[in-house]
Amino acid sequence: MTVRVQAAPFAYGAECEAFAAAAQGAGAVVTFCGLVRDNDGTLHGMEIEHYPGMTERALAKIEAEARSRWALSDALIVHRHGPLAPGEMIMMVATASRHRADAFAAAEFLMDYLKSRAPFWKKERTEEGTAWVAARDEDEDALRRW
Amino acid sequence: MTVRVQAAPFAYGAECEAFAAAAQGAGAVVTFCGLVRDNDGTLHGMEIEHYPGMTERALAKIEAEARSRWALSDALIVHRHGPLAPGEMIMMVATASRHRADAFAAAEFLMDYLKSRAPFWKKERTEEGTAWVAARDEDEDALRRW
Amino acid sequence: MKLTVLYFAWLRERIGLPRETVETDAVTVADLIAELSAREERYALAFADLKAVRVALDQDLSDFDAALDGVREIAFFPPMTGG
Amino acid sequence: MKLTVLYFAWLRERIGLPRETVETDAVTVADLIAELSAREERYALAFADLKAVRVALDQDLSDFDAALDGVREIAFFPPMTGG
Repeated sequence: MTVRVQAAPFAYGAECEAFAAAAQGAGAVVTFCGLVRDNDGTLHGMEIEHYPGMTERALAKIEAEARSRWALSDALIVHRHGPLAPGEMIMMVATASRHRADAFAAAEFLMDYLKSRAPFWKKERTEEGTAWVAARDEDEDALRRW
Repeated sequence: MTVRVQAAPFAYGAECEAFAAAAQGAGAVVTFCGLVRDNDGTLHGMEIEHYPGMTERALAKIEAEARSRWALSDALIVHRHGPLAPGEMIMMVATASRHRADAFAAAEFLMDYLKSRAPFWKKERTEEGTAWVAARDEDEDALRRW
Repeated sequence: MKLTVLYFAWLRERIGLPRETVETDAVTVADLIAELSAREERYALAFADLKAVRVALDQDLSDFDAALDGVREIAFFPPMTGG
Repeated sequence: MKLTVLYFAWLRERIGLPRETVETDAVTVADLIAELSAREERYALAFADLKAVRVALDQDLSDFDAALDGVREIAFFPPMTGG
């Protein structure tokens, strides 16, 4: 069970490989990775602000909640902050479980909570300047299914 | 959009990395990997039989169905056959989409159909001999949600 | 009509061969199963519980009522356990 | 009571600083917001639409009715957009 908040890029492939290798006996591994969309070339870059201290705390709580709801043998959350270029990876989650239904549900739960309950704020930079990304109603609605 | 059926092992990390790198602009990538569970050390190994020709055909159909239902920018299915040791990776799927809900739903759909509609049969080898794995009712039931 | 008949998993083991060519006038899959089952006990045993048998016609999943007209390859196997 | 007050994202930009120490007798989060808003227009502007503001007390999400008793760090920020 690992939570990492970092400015540095992470190696998605190496993370997936190491996570799956450590998950022997689990049967099912789900990994998710979120990338900076370039919005057809209009996005020049992104800056992610966060709340050091609370971020780690919030992610650890979300992860503990996932572990209490599903039989997970392992879980991983990696989230970056600072400047990011289009196409770069923002974050990833990984879950391992005996059965795929649990691994999928837990990964979706982690993502839904991460989106709306972890203190990160995205600011986009385009030709017209910079703008804070607005929270989407769908993301708040997504929490209600859990 | 790729479907591969092979006896050789695949490199999960490298596959995830390449898939995510090619998915720039997608925003969300989901990868799933199924491993041979060792069942607390009682499983000595597994043999996966398949129906060459029909397997590729069935997987391509399942993948095309997923693409028709969700806005996927890419999808990948890799499935092994032949002898496998405990802890080895059996198969993987990957999906890329603009939004995470589509990527997750499509990956789960691919898995559900792969389990019960692609011509693979697992035979387990334990101390007591070999036995064909029975299809699980839950796996058949899982198809009904789509 | 000449048909290539394939068997997989425990159906292959019970019948004792992975494939054979069958000369038949069977109209449906069910007719062919009856014909094979009448031929030898190992077929009758393999097809004893049809709830545990699936069929594909020319590599597409089908059912026991399906007509064999125009079919070249038929396969029998247990419920699939991939993934 | 001495409180460390943190601001993030556009609240930080609108107020013009990331953190400050505030000496206050506010009983609830709402009281503190009223006090800050009365102080200067930049605060009043930042807190004009409270539907767009979230609050955390000692790094746990909370709400405007919550009491400040025993709290050392309070943070104001817009709805989160992680992931």
